[in-house]
Amino acid sequence: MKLIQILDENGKYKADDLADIKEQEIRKMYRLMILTRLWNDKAMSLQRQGRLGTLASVRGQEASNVGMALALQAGDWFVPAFREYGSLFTLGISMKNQYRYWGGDERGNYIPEDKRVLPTCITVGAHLCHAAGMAVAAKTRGEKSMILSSSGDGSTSQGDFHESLNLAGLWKLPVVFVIQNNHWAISVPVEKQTATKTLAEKAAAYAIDGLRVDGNDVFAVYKTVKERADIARNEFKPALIELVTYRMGDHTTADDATRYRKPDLLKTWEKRDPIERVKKYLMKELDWSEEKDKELVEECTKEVEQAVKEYENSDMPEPETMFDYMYNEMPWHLKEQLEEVKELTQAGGKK
Amino acid sequence: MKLIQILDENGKYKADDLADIKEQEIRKMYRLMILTRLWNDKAMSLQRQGRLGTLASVRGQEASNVGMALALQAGDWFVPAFREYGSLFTLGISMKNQYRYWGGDERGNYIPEDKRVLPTCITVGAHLCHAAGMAVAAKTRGEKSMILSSSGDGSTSQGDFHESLNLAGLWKLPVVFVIQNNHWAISVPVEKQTATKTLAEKAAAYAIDGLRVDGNDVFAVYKTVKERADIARNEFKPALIELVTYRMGDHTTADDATRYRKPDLLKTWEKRDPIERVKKYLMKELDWSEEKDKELVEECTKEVEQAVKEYENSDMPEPETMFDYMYNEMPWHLKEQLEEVKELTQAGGKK
Amino acid sequence: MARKSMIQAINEALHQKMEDDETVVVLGEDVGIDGGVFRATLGLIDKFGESRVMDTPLAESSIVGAAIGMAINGLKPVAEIQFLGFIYQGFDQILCHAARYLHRSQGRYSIPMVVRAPYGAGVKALEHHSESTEAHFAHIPGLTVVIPSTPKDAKGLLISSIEHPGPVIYLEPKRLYRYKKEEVPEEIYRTPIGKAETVREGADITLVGWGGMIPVMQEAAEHVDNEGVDAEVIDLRTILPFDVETITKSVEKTGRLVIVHEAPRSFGVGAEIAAIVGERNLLHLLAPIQRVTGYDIIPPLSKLEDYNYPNSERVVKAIHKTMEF
Amino acid sequence: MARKSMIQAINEALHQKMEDDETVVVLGEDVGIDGGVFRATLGLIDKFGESRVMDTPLAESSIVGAAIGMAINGLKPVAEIQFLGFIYQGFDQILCHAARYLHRSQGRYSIPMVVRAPYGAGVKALEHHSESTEAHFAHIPGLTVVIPSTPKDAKGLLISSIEHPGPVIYLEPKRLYRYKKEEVPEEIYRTPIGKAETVREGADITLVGWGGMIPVMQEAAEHVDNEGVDAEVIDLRTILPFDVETITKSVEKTGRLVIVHEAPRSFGVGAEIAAIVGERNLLHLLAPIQRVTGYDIIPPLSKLEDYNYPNSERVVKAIHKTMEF
Ligand SMILES: Cc1ncc(C[n+]2csc(CCOP(=O)(O)OP(=O)(O)O)c2C)c(N)n1
Ligand SMILES: Cc1ncc(C[n+]2csc(CCOP(=O)(O)OP(=O)(O)O)c2C)c(N)n1
Ligand SMILES: [Mg+2]
Ligand SMILES: [Mg+2]
Repeated sequence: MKLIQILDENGKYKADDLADIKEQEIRKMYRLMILTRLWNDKAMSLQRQGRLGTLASVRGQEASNVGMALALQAGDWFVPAFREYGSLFTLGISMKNQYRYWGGDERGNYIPEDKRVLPTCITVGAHLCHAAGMAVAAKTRGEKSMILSSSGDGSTSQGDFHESLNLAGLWKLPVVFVIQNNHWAISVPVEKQTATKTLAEKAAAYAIDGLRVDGNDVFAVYKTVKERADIARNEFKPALIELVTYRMGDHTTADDATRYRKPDLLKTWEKRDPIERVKKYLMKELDWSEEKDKELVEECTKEVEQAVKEYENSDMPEPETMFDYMYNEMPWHLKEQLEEVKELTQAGGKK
Repeated sequence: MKLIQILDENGKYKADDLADIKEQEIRKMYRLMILTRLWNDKAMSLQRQGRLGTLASVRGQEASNVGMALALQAGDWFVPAFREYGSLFTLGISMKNQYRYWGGDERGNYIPEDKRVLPTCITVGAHLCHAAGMAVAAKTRGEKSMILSSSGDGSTSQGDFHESLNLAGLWKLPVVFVIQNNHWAISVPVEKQTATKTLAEKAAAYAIDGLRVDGNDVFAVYKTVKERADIARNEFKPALIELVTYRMGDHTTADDATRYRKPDLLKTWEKRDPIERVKKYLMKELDWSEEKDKELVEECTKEVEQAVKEYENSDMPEPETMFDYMYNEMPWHLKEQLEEVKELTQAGGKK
Repeated sequence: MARKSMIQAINEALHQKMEDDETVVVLGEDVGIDGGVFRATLGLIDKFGESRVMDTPLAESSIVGAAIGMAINGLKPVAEIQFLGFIYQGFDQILCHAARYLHRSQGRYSIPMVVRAPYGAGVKALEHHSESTEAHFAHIPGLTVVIPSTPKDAKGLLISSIEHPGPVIYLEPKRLYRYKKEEVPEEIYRTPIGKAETVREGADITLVGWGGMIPVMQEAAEHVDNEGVDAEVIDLRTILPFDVETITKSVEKTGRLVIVHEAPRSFGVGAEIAAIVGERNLLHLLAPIQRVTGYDIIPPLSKLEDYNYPNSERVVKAIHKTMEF
Repeated sequence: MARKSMIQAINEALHQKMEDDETVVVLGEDVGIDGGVFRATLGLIDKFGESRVMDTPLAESSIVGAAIGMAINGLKPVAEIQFLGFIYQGFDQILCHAARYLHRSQGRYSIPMVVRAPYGAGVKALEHHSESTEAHFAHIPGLTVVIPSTPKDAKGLLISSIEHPGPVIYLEPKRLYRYKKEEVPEEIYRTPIGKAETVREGADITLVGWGGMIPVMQEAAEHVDNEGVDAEVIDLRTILPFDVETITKSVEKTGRLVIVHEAPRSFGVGAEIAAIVGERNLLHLLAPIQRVTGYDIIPPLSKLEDYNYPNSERVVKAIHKTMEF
């Protein structure tokens, strides 16, 4: 299957394909990718210092993250797995809250009322069913909106992937399933997930279109997802889009990829860095300079540091909040247990 | 996708394809299909009289049932769903025991030690995973054997279908997944299961071969399954085979298909009856006659009646047998409960 | 007011709520033209069309999972699982997602959905068609689990469940679907979730059960009444969160408790009731709490079904044992 | 004899049983070159190769389901579910198939398989990584459910589980994986399934728990020892079928019982123990049975994890309450 690409690793690009992406948008993409990487780097260092919990690094997948999210329109929904905080930032979810979430504070998962975004879903594949159901609702209402889900290569093995795509194909749902194929599911390479050469070709089993995109090319990601989002929204035609990218880090901070991954693989992919190639493009085409780049990085660093500060200054969640939102109205047994907790903590229980 | 056919509904056949099927085998197929239909007819009438429980009729699917089972070799395994008792008879599973099973007696599900057959599996799709796992075992041992599973068109929607086929494709397992596409899952037509035109094309998602066969043509079923069984056994190449057939009866005796099915559909398929066309072939090619046919039917009827007699003469299962085989060794709590039951039944508990 | 069977009452509740609230949709296997294998959804597709009455592919995980998505995006789905024994393909979606989105999103996403499923033995069906595994759902924080035992409650509780802001598992004792008819109010009404119903007052012993066990307990109560034992019969109606007050008050009065359920005994719902009554009412107890239940086995096929299903004889025996303690 | 952690003991059991019996195979996500995310399967692939140590696709239903098929066809699979919170995608395979083939086939097909899963809180992980839902498995007739609490038992119980002719759910308290080292015999040995272990004898009160709760209970027992209360501590080790005799004998001696588990309280394993002790030992009870448990909530993320996880302070409080009753 053809790999859709607009901008290659050397900054070469297909001008025709790029024509309808505005300069302003390109700058925005670049900025968001840098922001994401900086947030990520900072998170990794916080984690190492014990100031953050287990983290799934998004390094290497910034173009996929940012490109797909930017393709959305007001009214569309985003349904992420757990390696999409670049997308979340793109959609205006706060960096502070993501620190809180990965710092082990449920409150970080709160999504403001004005955002059509679901919280992080850890169970691999499960949220694809939710995306399909949300698309049913949108279609039932005749709403002009679509649902974009994102999940990893590993998710394509799950029964839920199959059931969701089958439903989408059958009911012609306004949903686009993006797979960030970062080549790994923890230590399992994608060749050990399935015998097909690509993940996109699995779309055939559901009579929906499958597309394969260079996931480190933010232009191609953006453009392809946007096109398919438009089609989903306007024509009720779902799609499966495989973004071919690479997990440059460990699976999470609890993992050590050197146990199972040859270092030369990393080198190949370093050359395909999603941020570098946009920088090359900017330099060549949009009057960019090292100086401007430095400024941008500094500006973004400040933003990240502000988020860290807010995160670290935010209060510890109260123990009682464990009971919040278990039910819309708290039943008697939780009330009783809440009283137990209050008694214990007032008596100076272990923090 | 091409539909593989050898013998059409008028008894016309492709002589080349038929060359390697022996006369004796053809007679056997015919006999088994008649036996299956007679068993089925008798079961339906027993059910109506309250002498049997809910039954899933196999009428119309005799060629699929018999053809696939005959394709197996000693050492191969058969993993059925619940609409394959024609296959079970073909493999030497007793007709009496099938009456017992559908009569609500667990003992009917017992499979003799010398048969490589699994008991009826009601959960749609689940047994496909078992078939895959059995194939792993066969391959691990380097055994020359393969696993044949059978399930309905409805099963292709299940996550377990996906996961099993993915495993088979990935690990190159000696397994053939047969789908008896009888066009219905209770009241849901196959067009409401999936958007693909065929079920066989779903094989593409797993990089395995998909084949589509006239499921009412016992020659084509037999030959195709046999070929793929040989390939699976010898080359570790799995396959998905869709047998296009038709459920001529209700879903089960608890169902009433007139609620959702147009009668003219049935008429079309009556003309494609799997038994009639073999009869035509026999008449034309193998010196068959109405008289011989009558004799055969009489002979088979006797066999069925003998099975009914044995079924109806067999003792009621003892209440204590509910506790049998829950564990390889009965734990204390079941022993205690068993004592309770004994006390109750000795005291003349409700039968 | 007309006399209706439980299945008719359920069907009526669905019709009325779909009319009343256009965000209510129904989905599941065979819920469309077939009207469901028990006819619970009969006539809905004619009235409300395919966009609100959805025959799904045969795939329970996505039936539950898609319903969750619908609930997030503004609908109130009522998903049918054809038999409780087939819900386990969708169990992850119930436990890890339906029950958790409200908390996971810190209040942003309520999941107003109902999963209906016929449960329990009594119709002499095939394997997996007779399961009574309410305990699995009761042990899922965030869920609400409801089981009616009469046509009237079936309607009222289903309406309450559909209007409930969170996920409700609504289990229908299939044995009672057509067991008896009773007067069922025509209009929309609510039977409160979380409230048990004392269906027979008594002074000597408390019987607690739900679903298909209610007629069995009532029969037993009548039986011992002739012997001068005055049994109180409580229909729990909601399993999670259950009405502890009605139970403990009754035990404070009677000092004796028999719990009846058709599910396997060990680690069943009866265990929690026994445990909590033991915690709260130890000094009131005049005898050990008894459990009359299905055995810790696979529900037998039809020939032995009745030997596993608790009957009034077994309940009477437990009452005797308790009274004689 | 060398000192080993629980994870080392588990790893050793796997190495030895795979050497000992060539039908033993291991499968699961990341069990190969990675050695499992907790290193339980470390080194197996080097020694036994890919045909016996299988990295599976990310698909729990087929991990369990394929293991069932392997068991039917002559292997003894040990399947790893990466965290107990992800087992629910394969729950149908466990409940409806692994636990039922023996009965369904009327004795023809035994399912000698083990499903291993790390369970419980204590490692400050993400959602679904801290669940303790043993009660769901305990309510499945046909299963055996085992939970070790020490390196020595972990090895002995895993060997017994692998040799067991039926399906075993073997839950590993991940918090204790590296909690302490102890002498673990080098050779293959069996710790009996179905037998609890009295890890501390005492006359005044019985504490029953399992897995991660054992150190908590021991700490509490030491604490009240200083106050003159002599607590007996029982490590249940097998949840299904559990060792009722050891518990009831102890309660007959002490007259008091506190059950400790980290799972949500309601409808948890503690309920069954309380119910059965209430049934059998009502007249021995000097005080109501207490349960010290996790709350009926979703296990909190790291910041609040410790507030849900029962600690010795909470156990001591329950002991005081029981003693003072
Ligand atoms: C159902 C389920 N099983 C297991 C896990 C544990 N786990 C977390 S991430 C992961 C690998 C996911 O791989 P992929 O889908 O490719 O996403 P990626 O991590 O590469 O972004 C696994 C096995 C899980 N989260 N959910
Ligand atoms: C997991 C599961 N869900 C629901 C059912 C109830 N049910 C029994 S048969 C059936 C339809 C099966 O259709 P198909 O797979 O095409 O097989 P057929 O009945 O046509 O042979 C359904 C929904 C079931 N047995 N298993
Ligand atoms: Mg990946
Ligand atoms: Mg069918």
